Amino acid sequence: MRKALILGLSITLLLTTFGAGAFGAEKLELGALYPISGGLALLGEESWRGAEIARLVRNEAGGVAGKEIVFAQGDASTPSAARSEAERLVEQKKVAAILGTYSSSRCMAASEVTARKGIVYFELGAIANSITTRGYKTMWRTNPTAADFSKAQVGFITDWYAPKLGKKPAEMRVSIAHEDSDYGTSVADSFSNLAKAAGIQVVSVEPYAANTNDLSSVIFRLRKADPDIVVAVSYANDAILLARQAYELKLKAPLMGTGGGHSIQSFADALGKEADGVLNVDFTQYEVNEQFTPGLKEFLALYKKTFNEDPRSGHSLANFMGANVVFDIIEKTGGSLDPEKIREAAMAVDIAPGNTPTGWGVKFEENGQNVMATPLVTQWRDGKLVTVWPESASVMAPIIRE
Amino acid sequence: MDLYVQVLVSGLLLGGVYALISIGLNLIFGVVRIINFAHGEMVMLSMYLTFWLNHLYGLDPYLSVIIVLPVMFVFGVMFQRLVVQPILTTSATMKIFTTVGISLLLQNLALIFWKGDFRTVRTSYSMSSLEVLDIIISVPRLVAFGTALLSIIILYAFLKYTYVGKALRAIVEDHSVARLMGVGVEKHYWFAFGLGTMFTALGGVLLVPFSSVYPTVGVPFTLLAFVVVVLGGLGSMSGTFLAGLFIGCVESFGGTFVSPGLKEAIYFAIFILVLLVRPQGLFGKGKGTEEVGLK
Amino acid sequence: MTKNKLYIIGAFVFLVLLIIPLFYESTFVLHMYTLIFFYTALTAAWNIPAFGGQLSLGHASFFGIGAYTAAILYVNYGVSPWIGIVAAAAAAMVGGLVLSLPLIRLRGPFFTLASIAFAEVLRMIAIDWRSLTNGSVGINIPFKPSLMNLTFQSGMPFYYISLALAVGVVYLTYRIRSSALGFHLRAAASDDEAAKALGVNTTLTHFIALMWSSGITGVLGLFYVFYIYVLEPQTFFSLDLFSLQPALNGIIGGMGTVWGPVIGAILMTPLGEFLRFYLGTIQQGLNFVVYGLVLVLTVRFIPGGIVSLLTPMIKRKKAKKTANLPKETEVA
Amino acid sequence: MALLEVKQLTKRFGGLVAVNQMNFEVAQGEIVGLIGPNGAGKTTVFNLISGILPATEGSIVLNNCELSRMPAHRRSLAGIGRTFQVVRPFEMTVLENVMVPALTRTKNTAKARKKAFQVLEMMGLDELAEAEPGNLTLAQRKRIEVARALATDPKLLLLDEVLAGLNPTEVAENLPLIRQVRDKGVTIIFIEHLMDAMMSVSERVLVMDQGSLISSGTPTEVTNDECVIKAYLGEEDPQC
Repeated sequence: MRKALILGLSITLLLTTFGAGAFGAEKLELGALYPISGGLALLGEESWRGAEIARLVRNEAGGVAGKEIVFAQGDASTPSAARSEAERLVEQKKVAAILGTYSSSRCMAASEVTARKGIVYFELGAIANSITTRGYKTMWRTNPTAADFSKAQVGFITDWYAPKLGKKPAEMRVSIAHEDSDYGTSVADSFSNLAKAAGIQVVSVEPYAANTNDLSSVIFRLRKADPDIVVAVSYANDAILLARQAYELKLKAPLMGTGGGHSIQSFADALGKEADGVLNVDFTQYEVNEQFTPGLKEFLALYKKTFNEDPRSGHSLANFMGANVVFDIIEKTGGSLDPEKIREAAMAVDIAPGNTPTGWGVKFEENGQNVMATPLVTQWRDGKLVTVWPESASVMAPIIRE
Repeated sequence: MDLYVQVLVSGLLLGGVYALISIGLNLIFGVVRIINFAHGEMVMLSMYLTFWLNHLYGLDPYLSVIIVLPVMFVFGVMFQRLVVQPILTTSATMKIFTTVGISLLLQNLALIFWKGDFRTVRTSYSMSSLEVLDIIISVPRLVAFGTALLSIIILYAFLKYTYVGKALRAIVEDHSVARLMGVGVEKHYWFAFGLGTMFTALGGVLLVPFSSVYPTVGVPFTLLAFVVVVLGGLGSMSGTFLAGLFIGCVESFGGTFVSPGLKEAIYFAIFILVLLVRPQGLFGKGKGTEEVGLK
Repeated sequence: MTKNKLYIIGAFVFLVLLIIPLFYESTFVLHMYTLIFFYTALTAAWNIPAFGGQLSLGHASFFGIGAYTAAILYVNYGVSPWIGIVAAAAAAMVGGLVLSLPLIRLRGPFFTLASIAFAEVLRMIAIDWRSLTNGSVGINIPFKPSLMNLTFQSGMPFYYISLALAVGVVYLTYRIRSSALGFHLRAAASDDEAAKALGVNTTLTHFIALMWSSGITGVLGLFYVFYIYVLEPQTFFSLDLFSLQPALNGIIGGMGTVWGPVIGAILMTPLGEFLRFYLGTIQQGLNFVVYGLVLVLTVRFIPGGIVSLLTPMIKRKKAKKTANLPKETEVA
Repeated sequence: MALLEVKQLTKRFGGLVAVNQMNFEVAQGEIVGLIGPNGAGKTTVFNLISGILPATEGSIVLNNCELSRMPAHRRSLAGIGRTFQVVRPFEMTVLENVMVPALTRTKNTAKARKKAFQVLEMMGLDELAEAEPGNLTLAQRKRIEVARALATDPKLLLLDEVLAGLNPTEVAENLPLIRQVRDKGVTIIFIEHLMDAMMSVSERVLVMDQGSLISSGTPTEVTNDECVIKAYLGEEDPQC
């Protein structure tokens, strides 16, 4: 027995040591790091699907620089798992770059690893500002940041909503309700700062835990603060709960979501017609002016073909767009993922808004952030999430429900 | 003033469901003396069952109790026979970890079979509410509260007036005395487990009209139910009911007047404090506590 | 196997571990080892109160307190983490002190529940108290490589640091177990009342054990945050990662023994990682299903942990020694 | 000057009076037997003196030192040693079992080990030092129980049925140990159901019934006491 145990332990240690065999490469292997288990699994997987479709399409068309693209998949179920997985992808799978990640905290942990190893990291979906403000030379992000979300929200409030109410921006009262993980907190902070800078009154900020089963206390606090509009930053479950209880407890102010929680189909399913009129600011969704988003229709068809259902949110589209940008950059370097060559190729990209499936333009700043990506304001109308603002992308005009 | 009444009503309604879920735990914990970390997963399973009955066959959530309760009773009995029975004689640690393992297992089986989507059942009454003197009362929550109250009264009567109920009460109070009195203690385990699971499941069913269903939905309920049971006192049904309402109100008032992000922290802190000062619980008589590790 | 032979094997394994990084450039392998050593130390620290039969599921609280103390001192006040060790240990011990208050009256399952609640309360406070902890956004350790800053370009220094921590903590638990404290803990675990009647202040004994355990866990929190660079409440006060995991390692290896935590950490850490990337990517959640099964089956069939599979050998050896004694007949 | 003075000792569990107004003294060097029918409260008296249970009322004075408010472990340090009716060895070797109490007197494990060996030798258990108590006979385990109590260097030793369950040979072997321990200067109170053994060893006997002390005196005096006989036969007698 004892011998068996010692043997077992030695085998474990040996496996740990040698299990990490090298991988031959005529292919272009990229790490695809998303949370595909744990609490963020749903949208993590949705995000991965977008990148996967981009990969399949590109391979059918001959790959990148003549090489077939292969994804080495990693599961960033928690921030520390993200760190482990980044290590594993780089060291064991020998990937020369990683793309991902949907979740900001996972991206932060994983990209700390790649930055120190001088490996390129492409973020296609996480929005925390800090991802591209750390000054890492190997960090690139194709999607808009939390600050861009806030800009869109503030813009909508000052340009459309305040005039509609017949108020000046300085008379507008805004409350923020946000889930209290890093995602909700940083987005809420960013909005709060921008709103104040625009002269809007932020009358209350209500953080709450996303896994709760009752948000009545948040609603009571919001009722007390009596805002003109409530900006909510939520995951999926709490977005539903907040909207349901806001309706039940007769919160007067309309809700404006920020990102995934409010644009996922289950939100509309859960609320039925009461979802009507809920605003949201998010990545490009599917009910959008097609002039503004060339390639979106094709993406929808591909999605249906590949996964046999309709997309559950716009995350897949954003990752599809981002992955394509990444492949184009790699194409230009001739398949090299050397950080310097990537930098040279990336800084040369210049696409005006309205020319990609998300409608986003592409122009990178020194810090690796795409400054031409802007989120859009959408609104639930008859069970569909339609783009309502800005006008160039909208298919309907926004309404305020009584 | 209105706000205080509104917050109170809201807390009481919430507390009703907490009480129901905790009553199930109290029965199981009291009789079998096991800390079941998979308790929240029983809530989760009953919620999924309700959801699927509605989704596939259009069965109203409230009507689905006819199916969900018996099924979950059988599930509870099976759980006792297959999982708990073999570890009864091991240490508390082993019991805790077996149920932690089961909880992990059930959560992830749910993830595999039903995916991580947030599923909801929408009924005509899902978001309807009454307004009485400016106080808003959510209908599904009121139904949940009323049902909780009613079923706790029924359980109370059952424990008080039937032979099996009396035996269960004797076991909760003191295993060895019950044994001396000729009560077959182990014989009642499966029944207590089934019954406890059934009440927990009823709590789950009542949650469905106003709460999403997803694989980890039960997680917060496990610790919450323990807090309620300990505050209410082991073996005390009325204590558990009051403690459930109390925790509901703590959550509601704490969330509204302190911070929504700290509402759980407040009742956990109260829990630790009560363990410190009055381990037999706020409403408990302190019976049977010695055996399970309270002095 | 004689004691000497065991020492030789131990020394050999240690030497091999010392030179592994010289042959392996792959930092993934180093990372896996670092994690194993790290969890070995963490489990061993968790195991100290377990000598006395106390099952804590709240060690994340000490871990988080230590990590936050050191990180805040370093990031806000420029205090070197090496000095921070003292502060981290002290702060975590204050946490241990608070948790030990209920210990005066609680035993067994109730202590376990109180410990979970304690860690949860701390997690929520860390989220809420933004001026101190920066809330959920957390604290980043700036990348300024130097020994004083406990920040390194390569993974190798942390490999040795974590190896030293593992060896040090395991040795410490070995010393504790064979000291008066260890005897009294084991006596209290086995029969609290009998121990008291023999003059053992069991409350004080449990308290001292918790102090050692919380202090060490706090220091480990410090090293972990400088290893992983990012500090945020969901991870550092995580029930799964730092409360359940060490307990799980300890139980699967053998709770309340010196070598149980070592075996548990060596087996479970790679298992968790391998399962995640082999099964987790095939089917969401499958890895946790296997993990849950391993847990349930181990508890069911090897309740004493893997270490208990070894003890029959030792017992048989000892039995041989006593076999030649006249055996008295039992009547009871 | 009495070594132990017990005054008005009372223990109530809810409505039940387990020990009622007990008064007695034990002199230095005595061997005192404590007898009574089942449920008389004998073990409760031991629990009260050793501090396992808190007394509801009354005082317990050992060597002019008031014990009744002290926790159990301090009473042990003050000089009270006891055994339990149901043997409760710790899950460790015999030697380690005896080292536990020795280590409450010294922190030095080497010294404690030496001390434990001495006690084991005295109890004739030295050859079983490395054995696990679980594998031993009841007689041996009972001796471990005594050895553990002795390793605390008690002034007063409370022995709770150390002979129960042993066969006649074992009783004969264990009996002299009691005197031997006393000769080392340890005062002893012991509970025993084996009347012959009890009477042959004890110098004085206390008799309890339903929580009260109903008689005390030399073995012969007690056996002739009518109250005692009736108590054992279960008859009520208002005079007793």
